[in-house]
Formats: sequence, structure tokens, C-alpha cells
Amino acid sequence: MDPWWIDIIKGFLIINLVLVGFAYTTWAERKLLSRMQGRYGPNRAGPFGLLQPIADLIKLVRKESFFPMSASNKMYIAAPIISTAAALLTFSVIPFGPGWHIWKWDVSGSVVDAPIALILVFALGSLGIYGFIIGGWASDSKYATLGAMRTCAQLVSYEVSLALAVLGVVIQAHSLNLNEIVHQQGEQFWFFGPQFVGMVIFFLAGTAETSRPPFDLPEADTEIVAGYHTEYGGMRWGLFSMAEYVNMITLSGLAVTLFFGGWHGPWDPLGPLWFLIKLAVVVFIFIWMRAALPRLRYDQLMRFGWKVLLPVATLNAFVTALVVVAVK
Amino acid sequence: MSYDGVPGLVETKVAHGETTLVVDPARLIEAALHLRDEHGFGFLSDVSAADYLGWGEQQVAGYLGTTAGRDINQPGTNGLARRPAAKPKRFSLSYHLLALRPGAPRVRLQTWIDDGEPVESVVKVWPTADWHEREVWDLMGVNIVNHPNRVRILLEDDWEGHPLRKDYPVGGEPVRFSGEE
Amino acid sequence: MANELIPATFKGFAVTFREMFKKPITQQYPEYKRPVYPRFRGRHQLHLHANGLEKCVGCSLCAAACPSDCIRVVADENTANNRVSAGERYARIYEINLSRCIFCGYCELACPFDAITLGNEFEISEYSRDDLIYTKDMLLGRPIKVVPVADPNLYDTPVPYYKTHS
Amino acid sequence: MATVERRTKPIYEGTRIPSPVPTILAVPERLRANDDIQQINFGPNHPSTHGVLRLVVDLDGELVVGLRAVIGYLHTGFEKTMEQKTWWKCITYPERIDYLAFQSNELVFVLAIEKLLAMEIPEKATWMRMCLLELNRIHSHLVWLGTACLELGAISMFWYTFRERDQILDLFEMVCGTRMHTRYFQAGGLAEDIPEGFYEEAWKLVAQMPKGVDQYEDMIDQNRIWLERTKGLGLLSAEDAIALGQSGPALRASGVDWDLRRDQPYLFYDRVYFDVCVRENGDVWDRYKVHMDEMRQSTRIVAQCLEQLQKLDDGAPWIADDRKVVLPPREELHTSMESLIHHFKIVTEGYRVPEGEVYVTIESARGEMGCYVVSDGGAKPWRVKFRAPSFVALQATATCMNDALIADMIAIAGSLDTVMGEVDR
Repeated sequence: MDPWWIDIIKGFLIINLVLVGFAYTTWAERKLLSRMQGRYGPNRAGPFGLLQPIADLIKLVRKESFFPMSASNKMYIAAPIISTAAALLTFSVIPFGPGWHIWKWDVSGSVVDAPIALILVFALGSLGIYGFIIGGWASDSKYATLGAMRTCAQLVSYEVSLALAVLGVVIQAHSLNLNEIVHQQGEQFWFFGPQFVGMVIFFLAGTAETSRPPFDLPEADTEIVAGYHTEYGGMRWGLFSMAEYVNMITLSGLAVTLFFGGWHGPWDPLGPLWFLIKLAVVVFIFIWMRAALPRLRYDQLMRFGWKVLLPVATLNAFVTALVVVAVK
Repeated sequence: MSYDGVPGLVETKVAHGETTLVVDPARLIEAALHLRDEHGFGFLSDVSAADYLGWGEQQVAGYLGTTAGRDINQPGTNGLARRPAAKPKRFSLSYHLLALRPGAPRVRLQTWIDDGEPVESVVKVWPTADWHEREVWDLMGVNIVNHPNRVRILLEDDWEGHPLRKDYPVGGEPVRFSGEE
Repeated sequence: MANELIPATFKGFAVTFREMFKKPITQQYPEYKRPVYPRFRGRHQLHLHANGLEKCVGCSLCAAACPSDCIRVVADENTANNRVSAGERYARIYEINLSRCIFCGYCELACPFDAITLGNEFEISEYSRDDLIYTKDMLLGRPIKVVPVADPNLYDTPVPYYKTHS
Repeated sequence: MATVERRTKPIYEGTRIPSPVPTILAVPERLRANDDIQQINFGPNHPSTHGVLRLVVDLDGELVVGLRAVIGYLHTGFEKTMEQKTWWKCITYPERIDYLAFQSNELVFVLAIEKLLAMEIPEKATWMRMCLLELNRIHSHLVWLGTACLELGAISMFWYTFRERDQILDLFEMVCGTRMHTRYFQAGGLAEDIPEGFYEEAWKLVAQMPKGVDQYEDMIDQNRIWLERTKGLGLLSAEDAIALGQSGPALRASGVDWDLRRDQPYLFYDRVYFDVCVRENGDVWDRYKVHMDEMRQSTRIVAQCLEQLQKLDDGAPWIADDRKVVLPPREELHTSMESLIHHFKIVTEGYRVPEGEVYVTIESARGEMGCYVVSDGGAKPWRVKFRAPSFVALQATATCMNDALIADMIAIAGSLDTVMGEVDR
């Protein structure tokens, strides 16, 4: 076990790294989308627009923070904080390296090495949803209410498929500990082979869970203006946006951990770097989907979630269990 | 095709290659149904009203001649600035009909009314007339009756007057200049 | 049907991926100004004869032709001491309210002396409406910002930094 | 050819038009009694209303159960203004009504003047008008496609379509001097001769356009999500479409084989080859397909116009030689007193148009664009009325909207291709 102060240092470092990651994911998203659409993208602030996220931050912080007249103030303020806090907390269990022996301490590769890490991830994910729902409801706007309704339905229903998709990996690895799962992948094979179906389901459900296009219904701007954060502005909106992007990064990290061998790569000492590269590829796919696909409709989304993803995920978990038992 | 059988037909005019059937406003619906069912004019293209207040009088908008009919320019494509033929009543209401068949025959069903004189709505004949007639009521103040939803369409509900009438002032803002004399 | 459609759905991914390696088509506006075509109708310009006299004789034909009534001309007589234009009269006041102008170019069509033309300048936004009332001096002076005509030889804007670094 | 036979039954019976007021989707009393209906204002400012359209929508959950369009936010009174201006000045107004298909609006008004004046138009002018008109149609369809896809979340399409659109606008700038609102068509022909280099650039576009359309089709044509979002939605039967006065792509998508360019030829449309694009089902998908096909056909027409234009002599006249209507050539102003007088007369008083009333229709990008003009023989129009295809198309939203969700409503309202400037005039 690490002493407490190492955990604090690690936590501080990781939170900041995730925040920088969030900032540059927004930059990368804008840049990549632009290039896919024949534009330059941000290129004014700094070389290649690299300072754009910082400029955005300054702009958001300096904006007036307002309340809608009829909003429920406390909840209106609390909602984005809940979402962001939950999103940032989730990353604490994602292992990004094999762990190191520094001087006389063993430093593990994640902030918290919890034995029930996966359950924690889902628990915190569900908590984050409350932020979106409360935010939509507290704004007291029709569009925000519609957005909150959609968030509620979409995120709750896709969470089931997401968890079931992970179940296959859990059965195969005999563990809920993410470190353990990665170690096992390093020893035998990466799980995206045997768990290919699970991976696809995980990815689709994850896209819906993070409300990324083509499943971005909770904030479908052409339909319900901006969904649950219609009435938010300035940094409060920024927090919501941060929560979404951090969720996306966490989910990508989880995908890498569960299916693509975490920090493992052709040359293991590079551990965290492999993790980062894999993370970047998954994030790229998220962005690519946004450029290439139209948005689904609400009822189609629900139908897809309950009638396609859920049965397939259940079947996948079931088959995996059978195979694992049979092999034993 | 002959339009003699149209109920309430007052006059048939052919000008510029267009046929105008002037009908009695009281028998407008009969004429419309007749044209639609017997002549196949199932497509109502447009409903336009025109206000002829001050038509042919001196100093009305667009008229540069005099009431006496002075020729300003001798013939040319420019036309004559003589006094135009008098109109029977103040408003004309024209329904531009089209039959979707080879040759694309068009006909203008026209009726003349005075201010406030009721005209039966043709929404029952051509549903597309709904907004057209609302617009005619809104901008020209033609009294369309039995319209299912006769409210103003382009202007606010509490607007006063009907702007496309000739007696409605044009208004406008003065153009800003530097004020130098 | 579903089986055929799944590959087709991924065509969009291929298109966007290919597009990523193409050169962007947008132009970096304030640095790079796309040359305008010779017929472009931008800000108005009043012209002088070679001997320095104004071409405008204050006939107000431009004001008559203007569909949005945004030109104001007040003419005055040329005198022996004060000869401004080549004709009998000259425009003592010549103003265009550019916030009203629709750039239809009827004024240059109407002018029988080619005294007013619509030039190439299109960057005429201001913070105040009053600043958009162009007086005769402003219209006679050369525009501050000159936009080149679509001719590679006249093409004098430098290649912008972002064109090469993005 | 069109297949509409003589009717014996009134059209209004047996159609799906949902309520006594054809343009309003009324909430069923059963639902009204539940008091579970949420009424939402979509617009006047909303990301997906093109311009300032307000849709008052009654929602049962996500289902649209009631709908009423409120228009007039962009009403500028063009028709009244035009009564105050001379015919010559009026030409600058109609093109500002529909800011996407400006050339067709301009043309329909100019054609009305020419019909009253009984003018002969030079061949070159007619071919050029057709060429620009079809370019304008492509331009309008491109903007429609880009925004319609944007509304359904396919964001990349917007930039791909605007790439080609910009090329077309460049052509307009080269020919007419401005990218939009060109006032290039004048009574009697064109305002100026066709500039050098136009043909070359236009041929480039003709070569580029089919590739562009292929790319758009690659993006969404067979995309599973796109198909599910558009197929079977916003249904409008042929009968309903005619009853509601639909025209243009909306009518053709409903299976009515009707195109004014072919059935009522104006300009030289009877001398070019093109197909009228018709689809059967009348859903959003079909409207999308009609737009796509029309872009291809318009490119074909542009190519034929360019061929014809290049066959003409360089010195061919581009405007009728009619000194009472057309401004005299500029070089004559300094030499001919008579020309100068005509010039002054036309500019100050305007030309006079003989007394009469005409109704001219053309097939604009959005459908049947009509212009009803009354002249009293003076220099200003007595009455100008535009039959705006968007205005009529918007009436059909309520009929199309049966069993639609919010997201479908956006797709359906978008597919009807309305331009608010034209709706409100």
C-alpha cells in the first residue's frame, strides 16, 4: 500500500492531467472535425491553435453567471458540480501503468487500486447522471426538461448494456479489479479478441452513455436547442461540457483497459505512453463518428438499446460464462 | 375549351395569352367547383387581391399622365400613359388556377367587390387557399367569410388597417445624412 | 437489406477520412483577402479628371436611380474663382448613406459622366451608423484598404502564416 | 406527363388533411382532456428554423400531437414598397425576397414586365438566363442539403455542400458583380455582357458538380441512420400535395410528374434535354432524392446552355435594342444627344409599362414561383404579388406531421425547403 501522501500527489497529478487531457480533447476534436470538413479549425491562439482551450477557459470564466428567473437556484448551481466531480472521480481507478518501485515505496499505476474498481466506475457514472437530470430540471425550461428526460432515459437504459458488455471480461478475468484485468491481458492475450462482441457493444453503449454523436440526443442542438444545459452559460456550462469530455476520456480509458491491454505494448517500459496512444486512438474514433454519422432519433435509440444491444450483451455474457466453465 | 358554362360568369377576357373569367362574387363557390370538377383546375396557384382605389386618377402612385389621357410618348413598346379603363368595383380578387395536364392550361378566376363586401372562402374547394386568403384579409382587408381560421397571418393580431390598400400610408423612416446644408 | 447497408454506412467514414488529408478549402480571411472579380461592386468611388477637376457635375441622376434613396446631392454653380467640376455645376454636397446602400450599382449605370463607380473595397463595417454616411471627401479619397482585382499579377496579399502553418 | 384526371369527387374528402383548418394540426380532444400536453414554441429563434419561423407545437412526451406555424416575423412589405418604385428600380427587390433562389425571383418579375411590354429577348440573354437560373437552382439545393443534413446531425455535409456553393457564388460574382442579389436580369435581357473567362470557370464547375454529388451520396445516401431518419416520414400523398398547392420538389417527391420547365416551357427549356425527377412515396427521403437528382439534371442543363452560348458570336447582343426601355449603350452617352435624353428619361421617370395584368410562373428551386403584376400604364407597378412556393410549402407541415416525434418534425419541416424571407415577403 502507498502511504497517504503519495495517493494525494498522484490524485493531484492525475486530476490535472485529465483536465489538460480534456482541454486538448476539445482542441483535437475541433481540429480533426475541421480537417475532415475541409477547414483549418482553431489556428488563431498560438501555433496550430494550441492555446485555444486556454482562451476558451478565460472566455468562459469571465462570462456573466446568470440564473433563469424561475430556476431552482441551489440545484441549478449544484448540478454541474455533481456531474464534473463524479466524472473526475471515475478516472481514479483507471490504471495507466504497471506500477513502479520508487526509492522505498511501491507506487501503483492508478490513483486508487480498488478491488471492486469496475463497480465503482459504474456507481460513479450513475451518480454523474444525476447532475444532468437535476440541471435540466432545475433550469425550469421546456427544452431543458425535454433534455433531462432524454438524458434520464438514454443514460439509464444504456448503462445496463454497458455493464453487461463488461461482464464478459469480468468472467474471463475472474476479477473486478482493473489492474488485475490488465495484468491478465499482459500474460495471455488482449480481450478484444475473445470479447469482440463485448467490445463492440461496450463501444456503442459507451458512445450513448457519454452522449456523443450519433447518440447525442440529450443535447441535440437542432431539436431541443441544447438539452439539459440550455439555460446554462459561462463556466457552469463549461463544467457540464467538462463532465462530458472527461466521461468520454474515462470511457476510452476503460475501453483500453478492458479490451486493449491497458499499458501493455510491444515494449513494456513505455507503459503509460502506450496507454496514452491507445486512449488517443479511441478518442479519435469518437470524434470520427461525429464527423461521419447523422444523429439517431429518440425512439430508434431506445429500440436499439433495448432490443439489440441488451439481448446481444446478455447473450455474450452468457456464452462467455459457458465457455469459461467448459474450458475449466 | 369554352368556359361559357361557368356559373355566374360575367365576362371573359383574354389578354397577354391569359384568360380571365370574371364571376359574380355571390356565385364564386359554384364557379370554383365547376372549374375544378368540370375543367380539372385542381391546383390553386395563387390568390391575389388588388386595390383599385384611385385607379386612373391624377397623381396616384405610378401614374404620370393626366385624367384627360394625354399621350406622353407616341407609340413604342413604352405604351401609352392614357387613362386606363375604369374598374367595376374597388377590389379585384384573382384566383390563379392551373390544371395539371399537358399544355398546363391556366385561368384567372376573378371577382370584383367593394370594401367590406363578403366573399365566400374557397378553402373547401382548394385547401391551399387557407393561408392565401388569410394573407388577402390581412394585407388587403378583403372580407373573406366562412374561412375556418380567418386571423391575421403576416402582421400582428392587433394591427390596425390593411397595409396593401392604396389609402394606407406608406410611412418609412427618413434617410440619415450628415445634416450639412 | 440490413447486411448491404452496414458497409454503406461506413462509406461516410471513408469520405471524412480522405477529406482529412486534403488541403482545407477555407481561406484565412483577415490575412488573406481573396481577390475580387473586376465587376465586383464594393464601396463607391468618386472620380476626378486628369486635370484635377471633379467628374461629377451634380446632376443627381444617381440619386434618382437609387432604389433605396441613399444618395444626397446638392449642386452649386461653378464660378470663375471656384471651379470644382468640368461642367457648369458641381456637387457641393455628395453623400451616400452606406448603411442603406444595397450595392445594386444603379448609380454607376445612371451616371452619364462615369463620375461614380463601385470599387473593390468591401471592408466597410463601422461601429456607428453615423460613420457609414460617406461624404464627398471620403468618396473622392482613395480607399484605405485596397483589395486586388482577380489577376495574379496584381495579387499583392502575402501568403498568410496560417496557410502554411496549420 | 402529368396524370391528374378530371375529378368527380371533391379533393378535400378522402385526404389525410388532419383538421378543418388544413394548416393546423389540432390536438385530439382525448389528449387535451388528459391535461398532459406540453406546448412548446419552436422559434422564432431556434437552431433549426431557417430564418424566423415559429412553430407552436403540442407535445405528448416526444410525440408531436398539435402544430401551428406562426409566420410574419420577416415581413418587410416588399409588395407595398414596389408600388412606390419605378419598374426599373423594382427589379432589385424581388431577388431579396428569396435569398437562396434570387435569380428565379428576379427572372419572374422581369418576365412579367417583358410580357406586358411584349418584348423580344436576344438569344444570348435567354441562354444566359437559363444558365444562371440552373446554377442558382443548384446553389439553392446545396444550401438545402447542407442545412437539412445539419439538422439531422450530419455536420460534415454542410461544409462539403458549401464548397460547391462557393464556386457557384464565385461565378455569380464574376458575371454579375455581387455574389447574391445580382440585379443581372433587366427588362430586355442582361445588364452586361458575359465576361471573358466565364465559360472556362463554368465548365470547371460542370465537371466538378457530379463528383460533389457523388460525395454527398457516399456520405448519407445508404447510411443506415439516414435512411431510418428519413424513410416513411412526413408522408404527403399526391392528392394532398395538389390540394395543398405544393409545387417543385415536394410535389414531385409525392409522385406527381409535374415540372413547369417541361410542361409550360419558358425561356428555352423546350430546347434542352433533361429529366424530370419524380419519386413515389412523398416522404422526406424522396424529397431528398429529388433534390439530389435535380442537381444532376441542372448540371446537365448548364452544360447545354454553355454549349449554346459558346456557339453564338462574340458580338451577339445581350439586351434588346429598345431605347424606350433599355438604357442606351454607355459609349453613346457622350456622342448622342438623343441617347442622353433617353438615358435621363429612363433613369428619372422610368419606362412605362402598358396597362394590363399578367400572372407569370416559373419553376424556381422551390417550386412554382408566380408573379402577378398589375400595371396602369404608368412608370410604377400598380400591384405586385408574388406567389411564393415556400409560403405554400409551409402550409403542408401540419399535414405531413402525423405521428411524428420532435426530431422528425425538424426533418419534415426542413425537407419542405422553406425560405422564410420568401414566406413572409
